[in-house]
Amino acid sequence: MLAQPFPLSDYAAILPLTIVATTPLMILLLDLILPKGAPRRDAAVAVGIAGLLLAAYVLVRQYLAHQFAPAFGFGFILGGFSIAFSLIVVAAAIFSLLMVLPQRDDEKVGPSCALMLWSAAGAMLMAGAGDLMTIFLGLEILSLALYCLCGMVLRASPVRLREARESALKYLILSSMASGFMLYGMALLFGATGSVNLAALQAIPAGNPVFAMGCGLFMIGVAFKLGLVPFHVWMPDVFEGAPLPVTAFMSVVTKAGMLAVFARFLYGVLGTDHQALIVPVWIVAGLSMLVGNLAALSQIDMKRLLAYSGIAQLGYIVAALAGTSTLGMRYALFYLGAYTFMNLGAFAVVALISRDQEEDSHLSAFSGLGTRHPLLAAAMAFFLLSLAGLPPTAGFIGKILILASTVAAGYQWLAWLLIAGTAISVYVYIKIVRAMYVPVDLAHIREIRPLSYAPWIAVAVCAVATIALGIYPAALHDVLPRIR
Amino acid sequence: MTPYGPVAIYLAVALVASLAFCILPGLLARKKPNPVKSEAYECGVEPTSDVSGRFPVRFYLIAMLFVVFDVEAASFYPWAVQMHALKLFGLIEMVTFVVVLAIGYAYVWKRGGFQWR
Amino acid sequence: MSVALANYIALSAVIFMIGAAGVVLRRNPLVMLMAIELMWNAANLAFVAYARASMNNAGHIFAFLVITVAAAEAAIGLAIVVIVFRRAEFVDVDEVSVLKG
Amino acid sequence: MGIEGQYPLLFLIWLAPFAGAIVIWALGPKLKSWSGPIGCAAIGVSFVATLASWADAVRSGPAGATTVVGAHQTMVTWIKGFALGLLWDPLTLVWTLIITGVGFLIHFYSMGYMHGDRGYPRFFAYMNFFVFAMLTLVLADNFVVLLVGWGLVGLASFFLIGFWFERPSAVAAATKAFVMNVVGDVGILFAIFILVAVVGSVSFADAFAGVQAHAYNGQLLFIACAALFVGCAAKSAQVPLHSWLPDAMEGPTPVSALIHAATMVTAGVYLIARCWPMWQGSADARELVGVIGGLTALLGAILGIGQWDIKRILAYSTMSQIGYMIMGVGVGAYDGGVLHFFTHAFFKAQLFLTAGIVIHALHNEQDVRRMGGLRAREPFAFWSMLVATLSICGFPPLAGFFSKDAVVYETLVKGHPVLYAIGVLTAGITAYYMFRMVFITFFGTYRGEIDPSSLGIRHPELAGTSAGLLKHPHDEAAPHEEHAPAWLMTAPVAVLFVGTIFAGFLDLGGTNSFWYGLLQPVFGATIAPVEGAAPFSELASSALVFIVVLAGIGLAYLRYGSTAALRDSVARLRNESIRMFPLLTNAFYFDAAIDALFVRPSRAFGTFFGVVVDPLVIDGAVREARVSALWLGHLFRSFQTGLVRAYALTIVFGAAAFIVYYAVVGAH
Repeated sequence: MLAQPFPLSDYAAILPLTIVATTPLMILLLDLILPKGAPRRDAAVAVGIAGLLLAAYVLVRQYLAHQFAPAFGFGFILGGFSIAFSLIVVAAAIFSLLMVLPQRDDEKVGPSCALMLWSAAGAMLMAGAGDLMTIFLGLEILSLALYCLCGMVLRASPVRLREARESALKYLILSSMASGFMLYGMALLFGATGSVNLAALQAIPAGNPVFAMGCGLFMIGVAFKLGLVPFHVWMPDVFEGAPLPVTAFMSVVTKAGMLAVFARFLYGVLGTDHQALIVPVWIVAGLSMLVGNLAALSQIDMKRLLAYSGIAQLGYIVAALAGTSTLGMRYALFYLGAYTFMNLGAFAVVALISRDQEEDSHLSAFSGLGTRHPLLAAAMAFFLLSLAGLPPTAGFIGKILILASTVAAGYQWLAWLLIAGTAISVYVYIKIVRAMYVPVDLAHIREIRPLSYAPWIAVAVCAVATIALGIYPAALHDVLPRIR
Repeated sequence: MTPYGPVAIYLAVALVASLAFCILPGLLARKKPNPVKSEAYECGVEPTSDVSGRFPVRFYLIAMLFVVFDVEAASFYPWAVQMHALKLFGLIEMVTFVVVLAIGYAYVWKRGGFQWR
Repeated sequence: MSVALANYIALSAVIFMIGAAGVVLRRNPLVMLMAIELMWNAANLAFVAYARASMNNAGHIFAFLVITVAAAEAAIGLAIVVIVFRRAEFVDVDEVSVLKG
Repeated sequence: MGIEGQYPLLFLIWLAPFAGAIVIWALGPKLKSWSGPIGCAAIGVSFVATLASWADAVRSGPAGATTVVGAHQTMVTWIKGFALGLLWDPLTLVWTLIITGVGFLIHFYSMGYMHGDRGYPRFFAYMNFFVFAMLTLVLADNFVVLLVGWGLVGLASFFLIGFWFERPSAVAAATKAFVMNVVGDVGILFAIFILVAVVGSVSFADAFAGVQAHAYNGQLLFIACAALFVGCAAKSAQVPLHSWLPDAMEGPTPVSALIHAATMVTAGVYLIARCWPMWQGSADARELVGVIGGLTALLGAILGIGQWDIKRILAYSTMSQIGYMIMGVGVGAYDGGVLHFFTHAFFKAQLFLTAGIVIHALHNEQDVRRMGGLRAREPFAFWSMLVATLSICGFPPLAGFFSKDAVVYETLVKGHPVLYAIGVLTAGITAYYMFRMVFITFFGTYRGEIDPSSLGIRHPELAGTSAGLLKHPHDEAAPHEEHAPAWLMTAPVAVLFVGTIFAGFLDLGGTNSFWYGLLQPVFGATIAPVEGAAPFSELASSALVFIVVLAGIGLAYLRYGSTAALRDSVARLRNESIRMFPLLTNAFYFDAAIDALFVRPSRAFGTFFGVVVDPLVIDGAVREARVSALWLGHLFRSFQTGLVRAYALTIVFGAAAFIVYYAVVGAH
């Protein structure tokens, strides 16, 4: 006989998560078995992608079957909400793995893939987390794996090595410090309510000082992971230093995971009657829109530039939640999806034009791209226009939706900050577009390297999605309303 | 007696004890210094470097692995306490846990994480 | 005869502050990591104290969880510090500032 | 706006040119000389469909609270609350008629003009695409599709202006036009953002309804209008964004005709006319647009005096005429402005196509100084040019007379005496420089053989546009290749005579004129004539304008047309070109001014506007990105010291701020 405290349905609920979490074990075993070189490298990536696709399939099945239920005593809440975020995480992980492939660095590919999947698993756990414990667990699984990934560069120039390791150290110290704040906040929340369950936190009446302080510290952790000014300081350095696929991965997955936690906390715990407890987040979001874009103005390293632009983009997304309206949640998800495609697409392009050993993400690598790789340049142009929020791209419609919801929620000032931020960002991105297209004397252009196929898939998919969502967003938008 | 009584006593005892162990030898021991005695104990060899040298990186690696496996092992404790209540379910859970640890262990081993050099 | 909850919390708060200060003030990454551990364990103390006050085991379990995670985190931290400062004469985070701007 | 329903013809109008572009682009090499007829056919289909669906445009629906006129078809719900569709009302009708009608003639003409050019198929693909883009712009029922069309027009113009990409000057001109147009696009983008922020919709109807409902508080409406007008100014070459227009002459002449007469530059006029409720809502916006329009009209005319390149003269005349239109719609004389667009399309197309005939006959000579005496040689061109010139000068009873006088007089009626004075003065200057061109080109003796320097042409290759003496690609290819049959080029011009002469009569008869009947349902009471608003009658005004025009013509005659002038024309031209008032030759140093005002500062700090004109950015030399990095950026770079402890400190400070806030909130 088997006396188990939880019904099997609970395990079915976390099936995708389980898949993503166990695939790395297989990758590691294969890594031990297979001979060095290409087979080992490709196998690792292939298995990883296969696992992710399987997880995605299960997620979709769950979504269509509407088997939405709390599992493990509200420890993990399966629902359209968690599924949507999990799918975004899975997609991001797949694209990032595709970028891993061109790196000749076969000794590191296996572990990298494994860690990436574990990290994704952490994010998926956060997406469904129903109590503080699972939130913390997911957050740490996500982060711990990323600390390692940031430093995982081998066979690169000493400078690259130095950068990568430095980024790992900075990320480690700052992030665990932020986790400390969040953890203490959780302790206070637990103290205020006597329970770690978000559902139970809801019961607390407004104006409980311990609860308020708990929220405050919790929000610090949130703001740090989302990279909202002034908790954004870690992002540029870490993004620039980390290997490109990892940067791409971080730019979406950490955000998606923490956004899910934030949204659940916002809608599930604070609701509409604790507005005062959330104002600081709106403020930092507004700051991010401005500071992120302004700082991006003078960047000449693509990864760093995208880090700053990411800060601003997250500001937009958080702004969509202002007023905690269901509409806002929907639009935030929409923009997050759009952001996933356009941002990862841009990263994939950078990966494609990079050299074998180490990526050069300096902007000058883009000058004359239009003549070297017309298709690639066109795709990149679309990603950048989308990030800038120009039609006909997903970014444009996403911004319009966010504007609509913030204004509807009565946060005019956020809308204006968004418009101002966009004004600045247009320059940032258009500059690169022009660099790609304005004819330059071929003397300056580096020789055309054969492009490895894998990132092409990512670029193609992202480009199609970015444009499709821009031209006919209803496709995605009409699915979202079913999210609970 | 205030709630802090025990704490105070504990602190006092700890302080006294530790101080005592520092001071007593100096007081009790008989002192007959000579140059040979006051040399560093190096089996007759002159000291080459100071004792507090830097450890090889290996040391840290082993230390880390030890920390990980050691502390994860601590997770057995709650299961061990409730083993009979959890019955087969708990056993399965624990086995899975061990398997996962084992795979990690195997990986480290195969990659030569434990070789000193 | 037992120590009031508030005192535990006050103590943990103080420890937390000390930890935060340590991260900002110390230059040795190892010490910084220790300071971070301090912050986490301050949280642990709060958890346990609250758990004991409200007779709710969740706090204990949480603390336990935190300890294990902290161990893993310490191991990784140590590893990173080692690879960063492998060839450094002495460890000082201020030396680590290639990435800036 | 518009009666909801299914209107398949609209899609035919809209997509026929697109289909043509695709077909030609795809099969161009195989089609060869057939791509021309196919291109024409595509536009022709579109034009016929336009005529066929005329009734839909003017049909007015049930007279409810608001007058619903024309047709509206919702294409797709973009997302909830954002439906995109096609709008088909008299205003759109007018534009579509010109775009497809005149566009067709220009396509037809191109078959002759581009005959034998290497890029023959490519050319027609671009032209069709251009027409498609413009139709997208005018058929849109919302700002988003409008913006897409707006951008596509810019793109198409980029292709066509840079059509002869082996000329560096052509590429430069194309890039310049594109950059300036991007400024406009972004302006409209922000207008859209503002509208969404205010009325939560992108459709014209909701935006205008918001005006009635006073949804725009404070200066918001003005800001929105101003943002829109940035777009208009860029597209319609209004001061200070006009400098791309003359350079755009680098494109083949039919392109200039298409850009100037039928498409592109009139888009600004369309947008303002389309958004008239918004402008009616904000007096400041009207003031702004009117003044800019007046300035542009005057400036364009003055600059027209100083040009030697026949196409540049026409370019500045366009700039000036568009100024009239903008001024008209700016002061609220919507029907007048639109009418001027309508008539202008005819005579401007005729002017350009005729100029094309002349240039073609002289093997791409564009410098009027090296022409002269062509009256005998090219009689058809002469008469055509003369009539069109009279029309543009507003010589009664030609088309230009009615429209121009309508605009000019309306400025007075709406109470802008200064603009009125500008309008009248500009009319005089227009007459002067246009007839200057006619006299130099067609009278006297042919000066083509004379050594350029004796005509004061210092740098022949730089005369007029740098394209001045460049050989037409197909002449390089085959010098003595016979031209296409002449009627291919003369027939369209002949057709244009009709419009150039008679188009104005549509406005005859005040409120019961055809024109008023057509547009009244759109603009409603705003264009109803007001009695006694002006100190004197329209007739008197017309007489005044007429006198000024005659004066201008007379002056031109004395300087260039009289027997005395013609006798020593060479010496006179030489003098003039040497003594030319430098301000004129340098187009009032506008490019220099833009450089000084925007480019330099933009290196110091990147105001968006400056940035877009920033050469560092334009030449894409990102390796100099450091140089163009902006002080604001530097400011934020300086925060990023790279020291972990500094970062930790920042975070702790942020945390402290949070903690304080939450402590305060928690306290009560």
